[in-house]
Amino acid sequence: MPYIPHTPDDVSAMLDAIGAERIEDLFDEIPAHLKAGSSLDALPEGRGEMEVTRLMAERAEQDRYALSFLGGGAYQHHIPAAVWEIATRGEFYTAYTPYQAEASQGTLQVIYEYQTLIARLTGMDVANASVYDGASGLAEAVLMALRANRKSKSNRVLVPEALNPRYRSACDAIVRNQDVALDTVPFCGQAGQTLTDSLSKYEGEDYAALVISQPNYFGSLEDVDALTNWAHANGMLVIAVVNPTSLALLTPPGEWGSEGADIVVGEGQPLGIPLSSGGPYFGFMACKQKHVRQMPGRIIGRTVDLEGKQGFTLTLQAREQHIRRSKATSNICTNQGLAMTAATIYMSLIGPDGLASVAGHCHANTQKLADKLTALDGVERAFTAPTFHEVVLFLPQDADTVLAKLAEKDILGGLSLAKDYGMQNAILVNATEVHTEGDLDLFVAAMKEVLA
Amino acid sequence: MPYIPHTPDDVSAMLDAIGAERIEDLFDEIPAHLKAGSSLDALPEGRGEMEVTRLMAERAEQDRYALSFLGGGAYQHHIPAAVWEIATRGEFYTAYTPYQAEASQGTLQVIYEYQTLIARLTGMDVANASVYDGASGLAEAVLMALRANRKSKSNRVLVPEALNPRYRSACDAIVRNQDVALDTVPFCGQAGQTLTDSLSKYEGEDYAALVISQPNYFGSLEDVDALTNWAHANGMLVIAVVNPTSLALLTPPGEWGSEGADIVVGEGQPLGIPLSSGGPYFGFMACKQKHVRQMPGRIIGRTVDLEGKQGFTLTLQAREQHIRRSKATSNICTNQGLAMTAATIYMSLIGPDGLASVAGHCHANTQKLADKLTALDGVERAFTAPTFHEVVLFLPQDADTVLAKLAEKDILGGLSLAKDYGMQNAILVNATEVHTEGDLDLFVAAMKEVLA
Amino acid sequence: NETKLIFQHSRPGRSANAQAPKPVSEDQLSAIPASLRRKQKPGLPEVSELDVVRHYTNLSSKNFAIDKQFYPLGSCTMKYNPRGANRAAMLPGFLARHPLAPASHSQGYLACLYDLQNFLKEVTGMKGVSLAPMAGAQGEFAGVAMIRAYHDARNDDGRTEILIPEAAHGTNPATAVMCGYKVREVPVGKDGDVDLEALKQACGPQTAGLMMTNPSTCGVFERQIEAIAKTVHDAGGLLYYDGANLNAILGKVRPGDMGFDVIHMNLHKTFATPHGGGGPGAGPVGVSQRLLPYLPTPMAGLDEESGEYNWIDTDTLPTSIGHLSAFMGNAGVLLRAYFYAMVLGREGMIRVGEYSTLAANYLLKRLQQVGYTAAYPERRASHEFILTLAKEAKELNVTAMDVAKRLLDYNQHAPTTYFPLLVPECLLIEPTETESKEAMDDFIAAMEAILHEAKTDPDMVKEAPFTQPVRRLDDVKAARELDLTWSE
Amino acid sequence: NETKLIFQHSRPGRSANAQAPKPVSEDQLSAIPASLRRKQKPGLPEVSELDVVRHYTNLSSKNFAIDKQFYPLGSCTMKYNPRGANRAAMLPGFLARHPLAPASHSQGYLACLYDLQNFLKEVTGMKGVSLAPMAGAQGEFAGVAMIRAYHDARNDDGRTEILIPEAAHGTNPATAVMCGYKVREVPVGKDGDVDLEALKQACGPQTAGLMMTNPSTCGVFERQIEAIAKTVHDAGGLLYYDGANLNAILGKVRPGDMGFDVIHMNLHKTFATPHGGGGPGAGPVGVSQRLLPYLPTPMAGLDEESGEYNWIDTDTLPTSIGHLSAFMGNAGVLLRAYFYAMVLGREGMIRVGEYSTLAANYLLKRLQQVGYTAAYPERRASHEFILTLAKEAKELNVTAMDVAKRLLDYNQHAPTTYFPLLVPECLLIEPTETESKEAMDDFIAAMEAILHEAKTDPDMVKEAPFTQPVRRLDDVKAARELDLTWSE
Repeated sequence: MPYIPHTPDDVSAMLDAIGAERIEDLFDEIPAHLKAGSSLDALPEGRGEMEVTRLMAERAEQDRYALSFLGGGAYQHHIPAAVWEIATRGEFYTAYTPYQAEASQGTLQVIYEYQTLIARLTGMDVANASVYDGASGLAEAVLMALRANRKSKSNRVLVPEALNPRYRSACDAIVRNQDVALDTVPFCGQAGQTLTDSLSKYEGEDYAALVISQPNYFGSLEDVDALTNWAHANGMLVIAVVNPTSLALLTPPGEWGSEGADIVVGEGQPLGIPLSSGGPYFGFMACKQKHVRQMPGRIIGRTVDLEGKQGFTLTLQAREQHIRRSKATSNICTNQGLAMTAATIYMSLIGPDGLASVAGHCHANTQKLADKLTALDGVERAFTAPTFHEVVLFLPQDADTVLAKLAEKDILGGLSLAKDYGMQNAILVNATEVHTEGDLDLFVAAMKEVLA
Repeated sequence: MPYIPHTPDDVSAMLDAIGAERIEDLFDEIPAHLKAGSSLDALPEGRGEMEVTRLMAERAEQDRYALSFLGGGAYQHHIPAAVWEIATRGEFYTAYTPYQAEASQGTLQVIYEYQTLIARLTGMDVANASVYDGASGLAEAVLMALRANRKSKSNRVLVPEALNPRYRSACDAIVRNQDVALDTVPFCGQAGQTLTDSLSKYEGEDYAALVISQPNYFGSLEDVDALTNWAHANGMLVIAVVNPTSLALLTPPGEWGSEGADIVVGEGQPLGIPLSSGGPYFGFMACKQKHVRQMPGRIIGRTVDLEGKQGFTLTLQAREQHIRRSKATSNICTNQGLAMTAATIYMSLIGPDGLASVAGHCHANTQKLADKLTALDGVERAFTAPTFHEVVLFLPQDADTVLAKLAEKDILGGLSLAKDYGMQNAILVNATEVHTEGDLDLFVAAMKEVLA
Repeated sequence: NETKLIFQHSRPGRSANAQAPKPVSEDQLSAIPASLRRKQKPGLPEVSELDVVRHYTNLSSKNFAIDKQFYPLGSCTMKYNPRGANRAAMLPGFLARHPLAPASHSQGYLACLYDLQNFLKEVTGMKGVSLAPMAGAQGEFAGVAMIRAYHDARNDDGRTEILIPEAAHGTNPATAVMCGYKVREVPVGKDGDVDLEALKQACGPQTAGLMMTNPSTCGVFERQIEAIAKTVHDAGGLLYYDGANLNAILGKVRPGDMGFDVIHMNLHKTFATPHGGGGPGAGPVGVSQRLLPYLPTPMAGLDEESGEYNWIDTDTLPTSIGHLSAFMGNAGVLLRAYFYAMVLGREGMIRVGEYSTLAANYLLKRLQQVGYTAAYPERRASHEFILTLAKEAKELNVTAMDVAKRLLDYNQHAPTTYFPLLVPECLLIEPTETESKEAMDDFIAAMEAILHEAKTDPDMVKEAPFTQPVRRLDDVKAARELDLTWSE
Repeated sequence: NETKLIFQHSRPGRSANAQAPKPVSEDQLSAIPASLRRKQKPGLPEVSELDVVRHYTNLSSKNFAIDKQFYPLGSCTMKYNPRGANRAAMLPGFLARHPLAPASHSQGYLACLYDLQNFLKEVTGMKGVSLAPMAGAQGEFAGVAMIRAYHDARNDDGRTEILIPEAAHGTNPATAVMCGYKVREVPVGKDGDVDLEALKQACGPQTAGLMMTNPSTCGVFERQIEAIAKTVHDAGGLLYYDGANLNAILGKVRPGDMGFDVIHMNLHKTFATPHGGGGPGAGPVGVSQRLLPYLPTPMAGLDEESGEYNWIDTDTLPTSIGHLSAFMGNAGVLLRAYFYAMVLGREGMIRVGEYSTLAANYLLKRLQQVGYTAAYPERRASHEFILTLAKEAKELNVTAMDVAKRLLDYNQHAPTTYFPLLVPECLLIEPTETESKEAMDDFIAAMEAILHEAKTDPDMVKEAPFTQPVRRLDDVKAARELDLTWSE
């Protein structure tokens, strides 16, 4: 019996102790006609680890490495070997939420360090122990802003059109159940940015918050100072959505405008988490100290034990569902502990200069790639705004068709903007520190062939 | 500086403490003209983990999985994931020889368990903590037999021709430096076995030991009882060379003949160690209690601490080079600790029934493969003796040529016996529990094509 | 031994510099306006690779974990997490796949998802499954959002309430509120079953649905489940099954057959994926026929004709409640669950419920024998059960929390404490099917010893633990003098 | 807490049966004669997968390790073992390669070996390198066997002796004997250098060679190395370099330039491959021109024309001393060393000698300042150094072993004790270049505290350790009442 240790003798001894004859007797409180509704024939016969591993290895092989320039919210980065060799140690991998603090100081201290790292990276006061991912994190931030903005009575939030459309849609799917509306601020078609001009029409209206994405979905860098100041001047909180790698180079949200953003969320995947088909990643979430009691999710505090020794513990639990139930800040319980642990190790290994260097290479490589591609006939940059490590290009042909042809050559040449923005000929491309000059040239050569 | 933590401030502080101005000053005892004999220009510039990993991944990919039926002393087996996930935990991976017993009880208990497992598998009294591999282990066993056989004054040992030729050659390369001679007992060309008949001419001669390989290089099973009794009757010790997987099915050396073998060695690779181009593997070594003081290598004993609590420690160190120096039983120091740790975990996971099942599938699959191949025109079994999980087949064509053609189809179809035995048309093939019916059929189809 | 924080190892200029590429020149960053550039380095620690490896290796040793201890945390199903599942999910081909890679480059991954969807449908008796939710609570959210979408689609808009038994997990009421519902609690009787009369009175045209766990958090199977289902359905509400306790009945009885309309499963419980110190989990949802149109996307589909797998997304299922994350859920967790399901197979699934129930009933009986009080002594245990220490608290002044802390000194993880809230001084204990009788007997021996201590040397229990990295922590100080990030 | 043996978890019929295939029928085994079949099952434990994972995870926590502690074990070079090297060597393509796969299916692996051979040639200044030896001691064996082969080839058969300084590692004399030589020890002077006069007297027509380590095991550089080389060479002997201490001089001075004819390297020391609780190591050998014909096989070769790599084996190098193992050495260790060499590169190699020497000299100076006695106070430390506690042993009755054991209580691994034998009550201390100044300062603080304890509370030191899984063990009982395998 895979993973079940009991021998026939064990079973007899246990049944004897219970005073039952057969295991089946233990289910005698279940109405008989409900039982055995199926013999589970849709399931295959059990197989050993060897066979299942071989099957899965064959399937993994099917999806094997193609040369990829896909970004759109998940990015290829070098992951130091130490990150997952340590994160998958049984002590981290097979522990649960640190309910018994004395027997969980390892996990608790990791989270406290993680909170500190995220707060420092974002320039904020405090951070929680992670939420599911960047997109659902945005939904939590929107709901949090509604609670935190005491001046506003609105259930509306302003969201830029240039926000990652997958964030927009997941956020909407979550918050609309509480009748929260997300109103869209269009982007400037020339710059690929969200201009304060386009916000003027919302002046005087009651919105709880403005969402600012830096960079935005197009890779463009927004004028975050102006946007932040505008929002604050109009009684809104600012929710920043940021790429954590970029923060090694860019102004952290805590320093945006004159007062800084109020809530920061983002996708943690670039911090040491493999692409892995989209998960498990983790969403990070930080805020100003004054909003901490509105923040959802686990929060770890440093305290002392009864001998005065430093220790770490779950705190502010009165916000959480297991204590507050229907009055909780969120229903979140299990979050993304292991991914967050890996990210903590990653951030410690990469360090401030290392992260800046990674971000620098991402930026420089993407610039180089864009330069090489736009040297091809008919390929040009779609927007004028400066970019971080992603850029939109116009092709002389239908984007979906071109991408499909590139995929046949095992090159994943970017994401089409056709469906999300109606830009039929536009692709979003990304390069990071993992791409060599040779990789870029392979892409360009393939593109040239496809366009020819 | 990769893996070096010192900042310029650290270096200054350390030099100040030393009272030196520059690091170079610390080398002032080295004659100046000896220094800087080279600027090491043959070495490339250092690269990051990302780049080196990519290069090595590309090289690993070059040698990627071909369908293999190679054996000859190293065998494909399923390795449970738990084996290496635990063996590479830092506590095992980055500890050294347990010189400080109190701080090394983990490693020490693992070795004590390993010794017990090997002793039980081989049917012997005691085992050491491993030697380098099976072949060098045989050399150690030969030298040990010379010491242990007090009745013999000979420096000669009888070795079967059907012993793995790589064992023979490595053993010879080692022991010939002490003027030890290995005399060859031929095998029966029809049976593929070492017959006691062919031993009769050595009766009355002084040999320290007879080596018996079960199975032998051809996969044939020897009549170990008869051989053992013959050796003992003629004043020789018996050195058994065995495949550990086979011992789940076959009579353990400790029960061979009426007294059992005296020394047992073998290659531990089948017990959870990846093929990995030949290493690191480990040699296991066991013997009768009375010979334990002649056994080389580390040995762990169970004892008590000063509070009477069970503990484990290096023992019988008076045999070893770090104490006995030129009078030691061997120069062995570092052995194959990590591989032995992995094997201990493997043996615990697989259990007695599991190992029997693995051995059974190996045998059955090889039988099946031989049946399928010998159904092809001109392919036939070379020998009549029963086999374990390897078998010699005669082909209707030159073996090296056929194998090269199969390799072009990414099938490694066995080992040629041309060079080692002058059998130009013979191949040695192996199948294990990892081979599916489909794998066997692929091989047979390819062979059919090549022979056509 | 107090472990420094990683920041306390930091020295300016130190780095693990095999890990980062060489710096780029300022020139290469000239396209980024100076006004958007960070003025100061982010305060990440500056440490060597050895510093990091040693620090986190040592920190890890300050955790209890399934790989080290018996961990009978009730309602959390801390069963063995197969190492083979980890290896399979970490295969380079799976790790390198971008979530937005085209279907042509995703057939292997999609095949695993498609199979897993079908397995989960079969074991739960539901008509459709989506793997998208990233945790149990998100699965609950998806479930209630589907209930809402169902009523909305029928323009049945007076349904503003979700009914929840008082023993429910806190996520249930919190989820209902996140979906815009009011919560009405339903009392539970002394035998652990729902008060059916009270339920009948609570039901009405305002009832959107009922959320419940079965076996309940009282550790017993809800015997009136059919009557409950009928009551709620008759009132026009739907039934939500919280799969936290699915382990107890896997292969024995299926939520779909009990009448539930929508369920979530916790793969990190029932399907043995790791708990990771607090996640990631995965919370797939299954639905009955009438909720099929609302399943969250994306899901894996199969074109029977071409034999190719594809994504079912909002363009093909526009009635879906949509995406709940940027991509498609916790893929790596799903792969681990798929591995587990494949190893167990049909017979293995059936054994899960049987042996987890056997273990719990054995443990309960033996703990009663050594002197503990069961909260529901007349009932069968499911895969877990509740002890109440009300008597000990009153007579010996030793609480459930004291016993929990003392267990740590015996190298046993504590059970869940003080949940469900309706049982005073309770311990909720779940051994799972993967723990040997010997491991349970060690726990029983520890519990027996602690009860003896409580009577003869209560301070030993009340001041425990003594052997852990820290003694009991000052939680009040933690909440009053918030210290959530470190500063020099 | 005493950990049971794995056998004590065993129960008949229990198994980790996701790991084994289903049993075959007796029928399928009928080709094996009954007389050769085992009568009883081998006594492997019958345990569950969780039992195994938990048992060995818990056992691992009873070890000190570089990943957890400062580990200044002299002459063992316990530097950081890069995790990236482990990942690279464990790539599926490398793990799956059969050692006898044809060269057509081995180009990637051969390329790594070929490069590594060249790197090692360059850093040691030798003319050829073979990677075949599986450990330092096997490298020594190969080296002395080559010396023997050289003399044999010249029919110079009166050379029966190997000279060895008395401070040498025990492997040196043991190796000489394994190669059929007699050993003559050469005394070492008070300054740690070889007694050159004694060496001159010892040399003669019977001299096959001299084995020495430089820097020596006294932790100092042998300043007369050129005179020594001349003396031995003039007598017709060859010079063997024991590479145990190569870390000290990597990039600063090369054995080949010092006049050595043959050397071995310990990749598990100098090239940061893991020590693994006692191996595997790897002991490549390098030789001068005249020993090239005798290198052990196989080696990696390159056909310049085709660009293809190949194996150099005894068929192409028939004068070789041959194979020392069944296949081609500890491949996985070689791959890890290759990774390390590639990351360090040229500049990194030079830094190894510099910073390991800096660390040792710093540590020595500071330990002298806190009151310890250097064995060679007038000398520079190399990458390691010796303290002598002769004074403390005499005056306080506290020995080097006592200090070593007490260090464990301070969470510091002990240095090497009582080696080399010629220094009384010695501690041989090697910090390596990968330990931070803070880690060394913690060690210094512990050593200072222990010296204070030795003076004020000597029993605290003499009875140490107190904090480890066991107290001091009864080694006499272990050797007298041999208990080497467990029985019920």
